[in-house]
Amino acid sequence: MKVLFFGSLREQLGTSELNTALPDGIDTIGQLLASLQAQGDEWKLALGTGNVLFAVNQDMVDADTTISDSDEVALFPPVTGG
Amino acid sequence: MKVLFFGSLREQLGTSELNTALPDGIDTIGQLLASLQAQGDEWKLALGTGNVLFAVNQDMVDADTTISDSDEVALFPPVTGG
Amino acid sequence: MISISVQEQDFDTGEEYRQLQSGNTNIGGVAIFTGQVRDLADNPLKFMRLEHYPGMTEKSLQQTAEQAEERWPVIDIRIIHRIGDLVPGEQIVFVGVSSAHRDAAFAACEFIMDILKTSAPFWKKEQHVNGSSGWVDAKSTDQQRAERWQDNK
Amino acid sequence: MISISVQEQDFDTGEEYRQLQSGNTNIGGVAIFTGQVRDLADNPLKFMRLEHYPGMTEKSLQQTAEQAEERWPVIDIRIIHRIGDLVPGEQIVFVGVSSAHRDAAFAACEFIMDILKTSAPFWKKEQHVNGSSGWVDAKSTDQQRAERWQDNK
Repeated sequence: MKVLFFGSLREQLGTSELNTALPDGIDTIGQLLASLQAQGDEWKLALGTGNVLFAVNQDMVDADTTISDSDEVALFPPVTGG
Repeated sequence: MKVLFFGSLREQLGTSELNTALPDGIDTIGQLLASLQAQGDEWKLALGTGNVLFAVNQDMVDADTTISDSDEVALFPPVTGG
Repeated sequence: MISISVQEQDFDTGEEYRQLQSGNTNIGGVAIFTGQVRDLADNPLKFMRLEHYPGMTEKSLQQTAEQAEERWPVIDIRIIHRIGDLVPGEQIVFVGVSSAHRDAAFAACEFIMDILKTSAPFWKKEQHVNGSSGWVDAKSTDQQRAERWQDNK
Repeated sequence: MISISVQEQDFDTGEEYRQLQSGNTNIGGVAIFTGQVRDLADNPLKFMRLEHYPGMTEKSLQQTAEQAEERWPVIDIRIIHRIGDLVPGEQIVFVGVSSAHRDAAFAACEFIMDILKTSAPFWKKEQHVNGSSGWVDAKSTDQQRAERWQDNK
């Protein structure tokens, strides 16, 4: 699956896109966030703020939204346009 | 004193301006309105609608505002700009 | 700064916007409203005649703009209102407000329009294509919109 | 009709207004908001970098405009949002709404700005004259302004 990062998250992680298989036992985007935090201290710091928004297939969603391997998933900080 | 009429009032009365002395016993603009209605049927019809607004010296005022001979007084229907 | 104009000639909304927006980097947002002559489906309009009370109209608009300045942290306010004969599609009124913040710009712009509608001495008479004509009545909804600013202090 | 654009280049607000206003005699009013880069008194800004999520940003703005169309009787909606590096004084966003009635034009324009601020995927990073830089935090007041549209149905 494709996981995109934007804004300060992209900068902190040093990456804008992750291509990875959906890990076993991960059903929701909230669970994916938790599993990504386990990748290392840098990931835990950037993604463990409790202030991460989720999009699945370019729609803003809640943490308990289920995801599949074919989805385009995005994680980003609160938006600041306008 | 100068009494100005605007909009449909001006049209109904066929006059935009009246130069007259402030009648004896008239203290307020509401009383002036009542005395003008006594000038004839046409005046009664135009000014007796209960829907006349008042201005004294170019400020919108209430019926009980006192007026003097040197004031610029105006009577007009509800405004419809914008 | 407040700028008020009551005029027969048309105005250029793009140019009015530039007057409000350019060269001041304290501005965060500009809110604009323009009104235009709307045609009537059931009784097509030839033109609308706009009458005003010279002197008082300008004074009323100035006071409304000053009230907006007191209530919200605005930077500039520009009000233009046309008089005379206007055909459907023509611009009638421009109200523009610049501010550091969008909430103040929006609120002041809407406030000015609502107060203008019920306080500024303008009167409209419609001339229809079929030869009939009639003065436009004031709307009770406009009165209600103006009154809500008394509560929303 | 809805028109959405996310673009690097500047826009001409006067021309956008003409696109909204001209030739339709059913229009009674046009409400416009434009936002621009505001300088910071305490830490002067060199430029603001605007990042977006290509595809989702356009989709989000389109959905917000469609929600406005469902809630109010609007005629046309135009939204432009810039991305890239913008210096103080430059225009960031244009939201324009035409309608038969001013209340609908005002409400839809303000609604779109409020929802855009909290839902459209844009992020801002400030580059200061002194060499420092930092991401702009989302404001809780923007969240509150967006939430009031849930009550004011």
